[in-house]
Amino acid sequence: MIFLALVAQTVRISMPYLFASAGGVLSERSGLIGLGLEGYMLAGAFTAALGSYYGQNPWVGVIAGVGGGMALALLYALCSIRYKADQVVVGVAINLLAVGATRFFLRLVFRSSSNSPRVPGFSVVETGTGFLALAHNPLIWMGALSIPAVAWLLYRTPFGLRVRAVGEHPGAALSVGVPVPKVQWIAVALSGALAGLGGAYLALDQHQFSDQMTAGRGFIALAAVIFGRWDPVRVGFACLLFAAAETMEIRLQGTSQIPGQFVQMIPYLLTIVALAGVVGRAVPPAALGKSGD
Amino acid sequence: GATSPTIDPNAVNIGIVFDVGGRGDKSFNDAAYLGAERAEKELGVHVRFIEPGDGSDREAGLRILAAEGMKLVVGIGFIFTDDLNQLAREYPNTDFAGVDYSVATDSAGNPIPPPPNLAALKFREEEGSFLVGALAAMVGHSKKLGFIGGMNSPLIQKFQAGYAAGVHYVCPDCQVIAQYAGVTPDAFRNPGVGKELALAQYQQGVNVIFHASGSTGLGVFEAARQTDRLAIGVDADQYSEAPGHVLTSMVKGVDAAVFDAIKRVKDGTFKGGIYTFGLAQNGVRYVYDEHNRNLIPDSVHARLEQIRADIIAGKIKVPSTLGAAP
Amino acid sequence: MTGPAAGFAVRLTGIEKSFGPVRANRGASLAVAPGEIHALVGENGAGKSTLMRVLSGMYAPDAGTMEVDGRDVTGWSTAHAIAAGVGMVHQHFMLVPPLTVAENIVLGREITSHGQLDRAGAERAVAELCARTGLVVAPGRRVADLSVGEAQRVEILKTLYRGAKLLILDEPTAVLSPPEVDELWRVLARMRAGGDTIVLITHKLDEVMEISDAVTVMRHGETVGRVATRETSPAALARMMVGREVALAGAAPLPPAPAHTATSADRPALEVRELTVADPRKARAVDAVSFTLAPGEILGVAGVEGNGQTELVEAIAGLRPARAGAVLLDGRDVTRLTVHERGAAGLSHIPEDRQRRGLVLDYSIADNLVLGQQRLYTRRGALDGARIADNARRRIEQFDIRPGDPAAPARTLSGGNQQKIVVAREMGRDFSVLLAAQPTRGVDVGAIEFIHAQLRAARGAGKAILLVSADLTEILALSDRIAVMYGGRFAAVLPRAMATEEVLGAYMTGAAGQAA
Amino acid sequence: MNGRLRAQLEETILPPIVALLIAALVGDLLILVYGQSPAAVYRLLIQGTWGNAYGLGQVLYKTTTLTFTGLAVAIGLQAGLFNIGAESQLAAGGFAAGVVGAMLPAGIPSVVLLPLFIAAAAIGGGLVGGAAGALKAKWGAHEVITTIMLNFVVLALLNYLTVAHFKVFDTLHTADIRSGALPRLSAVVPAFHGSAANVVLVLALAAVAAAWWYLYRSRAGYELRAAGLQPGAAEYGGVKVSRVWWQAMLLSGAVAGIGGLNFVLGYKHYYEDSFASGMGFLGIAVALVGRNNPLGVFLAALLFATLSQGGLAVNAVVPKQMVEVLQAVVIIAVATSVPEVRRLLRGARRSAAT
Ligand SMILES: Nc1ncnc2c1ncn2[C@@H]1O[C@H](COP(=O)(O)OP(=O)(O)OP(=O)(O)O)[C@@H](O)[C@H]1O
Ligand SMILES: Nc1ncnc2c1ncn2[C@@H]1O[C@H](COP(=O)(O)OP(=O)(O)OP(=O)(O)O)[C@@H](O)[C@H]1O
Ligand SMILES: [Mg+2]
Ligand SMILES: [Mg+2]
Repeated sequence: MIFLALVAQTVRISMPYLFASAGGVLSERSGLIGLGLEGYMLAGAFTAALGSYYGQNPWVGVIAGVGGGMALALLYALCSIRYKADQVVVGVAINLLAVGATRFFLRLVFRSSSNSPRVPGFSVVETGTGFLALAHNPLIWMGALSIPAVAWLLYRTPFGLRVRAVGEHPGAALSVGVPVPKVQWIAVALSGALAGLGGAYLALDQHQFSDQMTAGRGFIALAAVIFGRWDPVRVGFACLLFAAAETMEIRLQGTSQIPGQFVQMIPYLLTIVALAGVVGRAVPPAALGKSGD
Repeated sequence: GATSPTIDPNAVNIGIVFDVGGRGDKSFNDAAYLGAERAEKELGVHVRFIEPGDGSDREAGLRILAAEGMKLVVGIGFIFTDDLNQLAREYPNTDFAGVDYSVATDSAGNPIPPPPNLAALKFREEEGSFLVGALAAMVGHSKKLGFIGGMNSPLIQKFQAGYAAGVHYVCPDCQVIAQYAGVTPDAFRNPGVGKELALAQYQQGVNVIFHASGSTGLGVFEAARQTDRLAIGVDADQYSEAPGHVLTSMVKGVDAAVFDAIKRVKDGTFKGGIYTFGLAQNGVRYVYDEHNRNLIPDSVHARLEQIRADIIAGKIKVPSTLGAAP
Repeated sequence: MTGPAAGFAVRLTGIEKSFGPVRANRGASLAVAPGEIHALVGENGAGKSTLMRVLSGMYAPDAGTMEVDGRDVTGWSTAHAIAAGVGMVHQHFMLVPPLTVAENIVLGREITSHGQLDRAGAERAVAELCARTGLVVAPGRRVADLSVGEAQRVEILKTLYRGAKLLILDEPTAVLSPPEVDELWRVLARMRAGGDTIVLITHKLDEVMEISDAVTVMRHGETVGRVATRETSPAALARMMVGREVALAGAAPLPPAPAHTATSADRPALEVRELTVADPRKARAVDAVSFTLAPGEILGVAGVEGNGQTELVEAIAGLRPARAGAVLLDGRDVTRLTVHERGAAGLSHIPEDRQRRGLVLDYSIADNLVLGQQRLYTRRGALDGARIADNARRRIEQFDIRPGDPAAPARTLSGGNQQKIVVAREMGRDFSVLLAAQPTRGVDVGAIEFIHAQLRAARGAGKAILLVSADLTEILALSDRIAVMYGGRFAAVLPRAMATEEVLGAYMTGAAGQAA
Repeated sequence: MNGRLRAQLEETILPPIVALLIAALVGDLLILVYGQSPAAVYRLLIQGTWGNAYGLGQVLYKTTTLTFTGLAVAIGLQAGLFNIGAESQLAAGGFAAGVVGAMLPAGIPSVVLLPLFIAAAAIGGGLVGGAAGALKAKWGAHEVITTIMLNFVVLALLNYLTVAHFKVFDTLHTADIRSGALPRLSAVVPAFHGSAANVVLVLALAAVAAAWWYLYRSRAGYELRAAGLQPGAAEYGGVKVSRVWWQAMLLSGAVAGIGGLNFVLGYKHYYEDSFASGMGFLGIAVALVGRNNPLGVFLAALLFATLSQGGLAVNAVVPKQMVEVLQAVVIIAVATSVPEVRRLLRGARRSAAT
């Protein structure tokens, strides 16, 4: 019973990570740094709440979340692919933009600096371990599938082969007629869509948007991408590992003698230790970050 | 200072600077906003709001308002304490009020009074928390009670201390699971974590959770809905966040206090000093109305009223720090 | 260039192409007859690669017209070029290292079934292609694991897979061993026999004479001439390329070594004992190699790339840890010393990869001219700008580095001039032993002549030189003794007099594989 | 030569102007969406910042912190390391200075104590940055992840230390610093009265000069930049790249840490939990817009400080969120227009030449 509840909690916590890092893998394998995942997710959360509010239907929210994440990702693509701006700079800016813009429109649309009104979501009432509620949330299924889907896309489709080639050696891809920018545009747009779904999950699970509700989850997702060495399956496990550490943190905090602050460090310390001891030197896609001049 | 197009020199102008979270947080800041809004309507005053960003913006916000010639400048949150103190000395002709202003003490432990033009509006959150703690223990049908705080800080620990004392008063062998969402101000706006903390507590057999965590608490209500359990709101009556699942709310009369301060300024009766709002002043209270009456048996309500009277009479000592709680 | 248009497979006229301020092609022309092997030669930076990239659709020309098979194709894309049967093998390989051979070959023209990649199908198709053309590589291997020769085969297979009838090869032989070069010539000859057309860029004029039917010479972005191969000579071509007489490598015999028997007897300048080096995949890249090098001696190390030469040189330089063995400089054990300490002890090093190792491309010429010696140009923690500028002025003049602006970033220089910076720096310092790895790779004849003269002069001044080169002509022209590296060991160490291309080639491929 | 100088000048000056124009345009749109007059809002923004001494003082105060965090990020980037941890390094530096200050008796002159405070802040921030650097140098742990994770860990630790050990009753700050606190700028220029600007600004300017000298004139800087641009070449040049990594992170953290003095020693005279909130992340933006050049960092810090203070000034008319959007737009516009304007300029020059 307890164990099942822990698993259910881990699965729930892992959702935004899975969505966003699946997107991160795609973007980074095509050579574009996924620094903006946090921003895509936040934008997706906001538009999802907006869509669900006006559509009075969570599915409208899901579609709007995809749109919101993708819109920001396309801006990133425009700057870094079309205009060859420094990816790190634009990525940082995308995150600031997402925070500012969601707040601005939150004020404009809902006259609040912190929350949207309650919007329709997918949740059901359940008093057991939480599995029933999981199974009834279609976004959970989509999140669980996002990693296998990206793995399939990368390793089993012509598009995936092109993504991998473009991220390693764009010149080589170009020389055989692969439209490099187009491949990158698509990969980035998909990454925005996936991260947007992660945001939609957060907003619809809470039945509302609140200011900066992603709270750094996009960065954790990026950490998972690096941790999993850009391989979708390993990245998926990294997400689950982070989520499990957070579950442990939640269960230990307040029930043990250790000050809460130290318990709250666990997931982060674990990441550092694992990174230093287990993963070692990670070799990114060779052309990662090099779309500029 | 700069003059803004919204200043009307003939009106009574009031300035308010919000805490982190700003307007629309459905608790603390909104309560202040409510009081100000009422004052605009009923007293015809003009109110201007500023939502500050980083640390130095708090003082800057107060200063911009003071320099613009506001009659009264209000800072919402204990974090404004030093800034208010400073400005009240610099602008002796402007009135100031600080919600949750924390009064310093001298080496002998006596409170140092604030400047004469500064009203410290303090609330005995621990008293209200004590009551909702007792209520939670009486209707919880479980030896485990939950508390979820936002950022770990002395103010929030005050809620926790009162709550735990209330629980233990009616149920000495009950256990309070107290958790915090984080260690930075972001912990007041992370409903995702609030929900997971609450779900974990409910799953461990907790039936009632009291939150003092700003927007993070919205996640707690969401968890209460999803698992069909109870949660207790904070600062304002949060019934509408999860109808049927809000046992009660520990209401802080921030709106009344702010309204009152504005009214005194308008009437010319404003005086500085320490104003403490406890159960006795009805400055903190628990909600008991048509929405939640069915959740609280009459006997429980009667006992609660008794405890309330005992606290007011001084028969029950309510701790305001964690060290004092068992 | 006045022949009938219909008679040419390729006709480029008045091609202009600039990169920022650099005009790489200024009205360049090229006419190639169908079914011929056409050589394109010229100094570094003459614009050969650029012209061919324009032809293959990678760059759009700023001006000029392009015709292929009589059709106007000005400014087409790589996709169009490929569709029309134009394929290019680039100077720097255009392969994706982590992908397999088959994946690299089908990239952009994938074989699918039900929308999915058909891996087995792709490998089958590649295997068939290998069998048909005689260019054999295992389709399932990762390109990162291939030798340079194999990688080149993959490059050619890539173009053939796309049905190339016009094959452009940019310096294909720079990194190949003689047997591999012979194999390449056979493949090209077979293609020519089958009616295909080939354009070949090379700096090796003997190759031009051996394989081509016609030659186009470029200089400073312009075409200076087109001649039939049988009507010209290497000397004539070299003259056209640089506009003056050139001493070709191997033309001047090496003078006898200055009194080197006397000094080498008591103390070698460099001694390597049982040196073993691990490569990143934990294999033994260098396997217990021992040799000595006397002052005033050049020891040439020949070998196909990837047989441990890189690791050997870097271990001696201190850039890689030795797993076992010792390195002695002038009798002093330096095995545990840092790169900097070895430099101070008299070791100088021209690295094989100037773009990655030898230069900080974004630093100015002046700053690059002190790289590795920055401590000598420091006063109380600060760099001594005046002395650095002075050093730059002298080196730029002495080695004729162009452009001569010390503040210009190294990145903006042509490959040959970048190499001159490295050579100027390493030969301008105080040293007793020089490690010269591929000192003239991809460098044009004029610059080769210059660098070779420098090496000879250093030898004459009693310096010891370890010369690692994939270019046998160079090895044969400069070395007193020649070692052949194969599989991490010295397969043979021969005196110059006993070494011929045939003998060395046999050792290089392991055919005469007796460990020394 | 002269032409190249002119070209360089054009390429440096034009892109930021284009970027600011783009940002202003976006700002107009947002203001109009909010139903206000752009001209009035911009007037208010300028008035509230450069238009009066108090506003200018506030701008200078914010510039000071941002200069330090911006320099910290820039030093890391010059060594090829992306330090996302300036936030917690700043906090740790401030904390160290605050705790040291709280323990000092009254009456010791500032001149004596300043080096002590600088050292404490530098050690506080340097420990955090150096930890990330060491993790990278020793085990190859990617600094982007470790600095993000260390942010969480260090802020939690500081929160624990403050709440459990060092706080003054009922607050989230440490006890007042009784000696060594630095004067406000209003002590010299009375017009600055009330603004938080203080003498640490001078320290920031000194740091800009020192960083410039270090990066572009010292041997250590030559080696650090080489390691950042091309690690292989640096190694070849006798530089121990892994040592440069941890040293650069140590230095980066120390610089961020010293930034903590602006709040702790110059403004409030105590350490307050979460005073650093947001300043580290904005430091990334400052470094990037300043293109990692110390002088550029200072100018970018001025720009972002102006926007930040301006946001407060226009808060009554439009939400301050508008300014947050503008900050992001400025970064994007600068990042995008630099390469693009340069390309356009070169194209124009070439067609003029032929
Ligand atoms: N992508 C590029 N960007 C900028 N300049 C370039 C680029 N490609 C080539 N150039 C410049 O154009 C000129 C011609 O270069 P190109 O590579 O065509 O010469 P090349 O004849 O192939 O020389 P090499 O014999 O060294 O291969 C050189 O000055 C080179 O620096
Ligand atoms: N930003 C730039 N500005 C000017 N020239 C550049 C720039 N980037 C690259 N180049 C030049 O482009 C060339 C790349 O072309 P290519 O690959 O044909 O090399 P190359 O000139 O032939 O040199 P090598 O003979 O050493 O291979 C480099 O040699 C370099 O001089
Ligand atoms: Mg070339
Ligand atoms: Mg070349």
